[in-house]
Amino acid sequence: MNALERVAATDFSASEMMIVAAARELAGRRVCFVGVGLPNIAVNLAKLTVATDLELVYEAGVFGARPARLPLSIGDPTIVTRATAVTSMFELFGFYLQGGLIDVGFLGAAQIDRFGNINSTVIGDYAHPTTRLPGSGGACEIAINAREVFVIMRQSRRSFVEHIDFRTSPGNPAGANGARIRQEQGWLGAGPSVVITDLGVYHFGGEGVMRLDSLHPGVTLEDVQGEMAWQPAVAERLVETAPPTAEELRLVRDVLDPDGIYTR
Amino acid sequence: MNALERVAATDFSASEMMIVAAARELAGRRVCFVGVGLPNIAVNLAKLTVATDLELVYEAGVFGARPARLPLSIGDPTIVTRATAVTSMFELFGFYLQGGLIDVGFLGAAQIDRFGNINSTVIGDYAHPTTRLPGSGGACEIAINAREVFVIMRQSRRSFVEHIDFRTSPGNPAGANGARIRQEQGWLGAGPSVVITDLGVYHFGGEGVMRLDSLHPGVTLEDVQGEMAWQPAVAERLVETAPPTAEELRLVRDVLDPDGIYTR
Amino acid sequence: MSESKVASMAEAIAASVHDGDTVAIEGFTHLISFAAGHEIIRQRKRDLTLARLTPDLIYDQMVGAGVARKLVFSWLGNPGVGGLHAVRRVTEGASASLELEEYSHFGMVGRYTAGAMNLPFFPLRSYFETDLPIANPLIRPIRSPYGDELVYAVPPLKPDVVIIHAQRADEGGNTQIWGLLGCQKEAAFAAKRVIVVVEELVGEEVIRADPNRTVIPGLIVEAVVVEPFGAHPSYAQGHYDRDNRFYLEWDAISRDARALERWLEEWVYGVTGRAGYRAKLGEERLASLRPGSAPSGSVDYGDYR
Amino acid sequence: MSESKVASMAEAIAASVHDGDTVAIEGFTHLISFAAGHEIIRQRKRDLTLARLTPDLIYDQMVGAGVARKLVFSWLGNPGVGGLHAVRRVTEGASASLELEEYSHFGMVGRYTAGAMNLPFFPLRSYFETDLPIANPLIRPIRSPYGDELVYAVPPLKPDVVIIHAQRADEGGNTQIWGLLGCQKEAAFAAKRVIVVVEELVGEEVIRADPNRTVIPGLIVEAVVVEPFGAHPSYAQGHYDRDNRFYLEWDAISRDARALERWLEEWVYGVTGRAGYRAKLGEERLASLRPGSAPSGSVDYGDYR
Repeated sequence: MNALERVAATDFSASEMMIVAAARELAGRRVCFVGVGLPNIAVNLAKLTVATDLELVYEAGVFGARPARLPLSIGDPTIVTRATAVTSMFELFGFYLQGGLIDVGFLGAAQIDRFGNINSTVIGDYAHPTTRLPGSGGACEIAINAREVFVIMRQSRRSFVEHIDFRTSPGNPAGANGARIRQEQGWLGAGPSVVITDLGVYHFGGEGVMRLDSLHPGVTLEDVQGEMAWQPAVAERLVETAPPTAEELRLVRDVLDPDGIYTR
Repeated sequence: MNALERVAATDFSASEMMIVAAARELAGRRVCFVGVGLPNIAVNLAKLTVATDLELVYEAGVFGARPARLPLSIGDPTIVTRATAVTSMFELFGFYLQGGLIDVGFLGAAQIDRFGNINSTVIGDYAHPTTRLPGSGGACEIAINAREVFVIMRQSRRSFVEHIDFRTSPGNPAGANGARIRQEQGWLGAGPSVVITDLGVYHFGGEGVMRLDSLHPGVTLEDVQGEMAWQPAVAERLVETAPPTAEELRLVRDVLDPDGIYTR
Repeated sequence: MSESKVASMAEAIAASVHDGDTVAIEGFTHLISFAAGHEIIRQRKRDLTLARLTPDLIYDQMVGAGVARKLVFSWLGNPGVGGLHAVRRVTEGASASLELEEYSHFGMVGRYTAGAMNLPFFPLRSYFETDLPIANPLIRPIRSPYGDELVYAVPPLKPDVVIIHAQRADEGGNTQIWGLLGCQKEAAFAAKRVIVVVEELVGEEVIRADPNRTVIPGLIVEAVVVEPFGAHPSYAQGHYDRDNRFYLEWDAISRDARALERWLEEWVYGVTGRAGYRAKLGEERLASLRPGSAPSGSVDYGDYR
Repeated sequence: MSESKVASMAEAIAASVHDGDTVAIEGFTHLISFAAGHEIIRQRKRDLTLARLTPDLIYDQMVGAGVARKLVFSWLGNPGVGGLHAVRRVTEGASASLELEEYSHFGMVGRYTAGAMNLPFFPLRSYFETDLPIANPLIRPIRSPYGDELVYAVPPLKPDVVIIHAQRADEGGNTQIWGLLGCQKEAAFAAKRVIVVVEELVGEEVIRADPNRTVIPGLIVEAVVVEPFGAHPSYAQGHYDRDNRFYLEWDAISRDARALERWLEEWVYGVTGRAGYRAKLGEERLASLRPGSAPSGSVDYGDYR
């Protein structure tokens, strides 16, 4: 039985575990820059559980969204109707994000390295790539200007790599060189601080290196090592992620994604 | 009898002549940045006579104003209600003015020199002035970014001076040095191109120097020379400004300024 | 507001879009003028540089139809679905033939803003420690004159033509939008020529009743085209929903160059303008996209006499 | 929108404004919070740096009352009437004691914008060939990284406190404005603390019915103060007109330091908050400023379920 099969043997899916783990990381955070898909569900779950005062900001220009259905895209009309404020992207990126009002930004990634540097641009050579990915969108400014960044992605040897093919968004700027860079460039943010995958949860140590802090139920350290291209730093006390509670699963399944679009 | 007394002997006031002369200069212009007071009446007179397609832009953030009464200030609520567009000052100054959409800006001045350099900041030393004037407001960016600038002011030895005490807005950037400056700094505008006073009308020659082109009815060249601190360049064919027509006076008196606030 | 700027789409595109132009059909998810994109394809324009934050299905269709030489963009995809396969076919591998000029979202917004404001550059806190300035040497560092801090600059973008879809405009081109505003205003002010496509042509008095709602003044508008459902399959807030079925269908169509060609034949070359497209979609499909009502309420500007 | 931010003016000013702070009461002609200015005078705040594009009567009153150490501004005057005499008394001649930091309108707008956007500077095409960069060395030239063109930069302005008057807000501070917008939004986002003063407190559902009308989100608001006629003698679009009689009267009052002192005694120190000021003005005077009606009309956002 491989890792994913073992996870499948639990009564929740790997996606559900990712969402629940991501939601819990939002405890105490106030303003979140929301991407659609897994982050959207994670953020809304947090708002119903660990972070009831959380304010949602969508890069399309919406603050205080109150969607009446699960948004189909990041610019769905349902996030506009009955929102608190709708504004231009100039203002959203300039005043909210670069202005320092965003506590947490969520990013996905095609490739990530141990420092949290992210590639969402190309696989292969930039001029003649084997796969042309979407590119930055707002990712590079989210990584720099959100107070911290949560990365949510599935883990594999193809995605957790030694060297990413293109640096779309900068990694965790900790350590001596990082401190210099941050001051010279006036960075507000701490960069990626959490990485949540289908296998576990990572945080970043003082030197800005990803550290495995918890394994999802049914996942072993060997499973994790098998799905990444470097030897990970591991917490002294590696723990098992608490499985989703019945209430968390009810909210995800009945309230947030009743059609199972993102969670099956 | 001095100049102003002679003008008073006509059946229109010096202010009315200034307004009518300014309105006529607007023939063929399309978009005008409006100041309140004399410019406001001049612009509205032009719209009723020589420039019926003229669009009015107010620095307070209004495009296509349709005031139901004479505005008391540049930000009067009557210029907002039933306007075409109301916008932020960022957009008004950035997109409309600096973006190059304004054909004519109107400026007043406390002091002007022969090159059209304007002072509206201080009389005397900047740090310890004898008179503290309002300062630039939008004047310095209007002078630089409007395609051309009309100056409207009363003329005297104190206002038409050899050297202004402070350069709030740059003059006509003609001549070789001006061409270099304009290119290096990417100026859109031609700077002050017309000066309309209570005594006559000036335009600027190829070297960027003010040239007297017409004298208002009842005004002599000696009168003009008596009210300025330098010997003016005079047009080869100095003409008399055509007096206000009955229709122009009717519009000013009955329609645009029925209470005579600006024109008596 | 003397003369009317109302024109047919065919007239507006023929008059304003020329081979080799830089064209931006803007709108973030919301109000994307598919109607204008299809007319550009029909008129077989060539060598266009297509600018847009998010080259959506419309640019995938235009690239597939061969109108484009180059894309200027920040995010390339079928939002919520996947990739743009016609674009991928000409950007991947050794034979990549479409030129790309790539920024981030805020970089593109900054470029339009600099264009609108006649600034030689726009500064932003982005791109630090990334490969984007290497991939695109037009992204350049600049030092602050206060305290020597470093930021990045992007150059102004001044498209030849910007095409905006909106809920309503008057004959003079004074245009009102509600819902997501994207960067339509900045793009329009940056453009040499602006075409506005609207769901509804309204009287000047409707616009003048709510001047704060006006996003684009007629002053900068070349032509007003009336084209209900002109943003389909994207949406118009309050008028219709995104037709997600088509976004999903496009994924399959665009993966196959010949299926794409057949689709263009059927839905673009083969219809008589947008009216033909609407008729082909059918009343029932269009009606299914209509939302319920959620009125804004009215505010009072006051009558000052 | 969990907790209410509603506070009395006395509470809001006491909590947010401290001696030595940089304070901006913004609003271009429209929506100037005289109510907040008077409360600052009443609480005898000292050594304030007062920032504002157009130091209007309110800053003349505050300077006359001795709260200010410095002005940061672009146009100094009583709009449509003449000079600000209290300000002139401390800025003219050998004994000029009020510090001045002077820009142009667009320069001030650019400063707030840089403050709101966390930029180290804002570039603009202004100040060329003028004495302003000499008078104020914080106005500095900067070269474009494209083609070496020269523009000017202004530094960010991040006031400690920005006070905005508005037509309406909800308890959470979500604020809507119509009519002239000035640079209130940019100033508010640039501020460390924002106080919003409103004509009317409305339910969250009123704000949410028209989200494009929201200018300031509650996210950045410290306190909401309900103070009808709080912008008098300036105006609130749709609510009341400018009370021009007072602008004319102020010219005479402010020319004489003792008359100004008597006026402050009577209208600021001598009244119990804004309610006392309104009562003293009288119903008839207030009623005479009410405009007729000019409704905006309603648009439909659509209900998407």
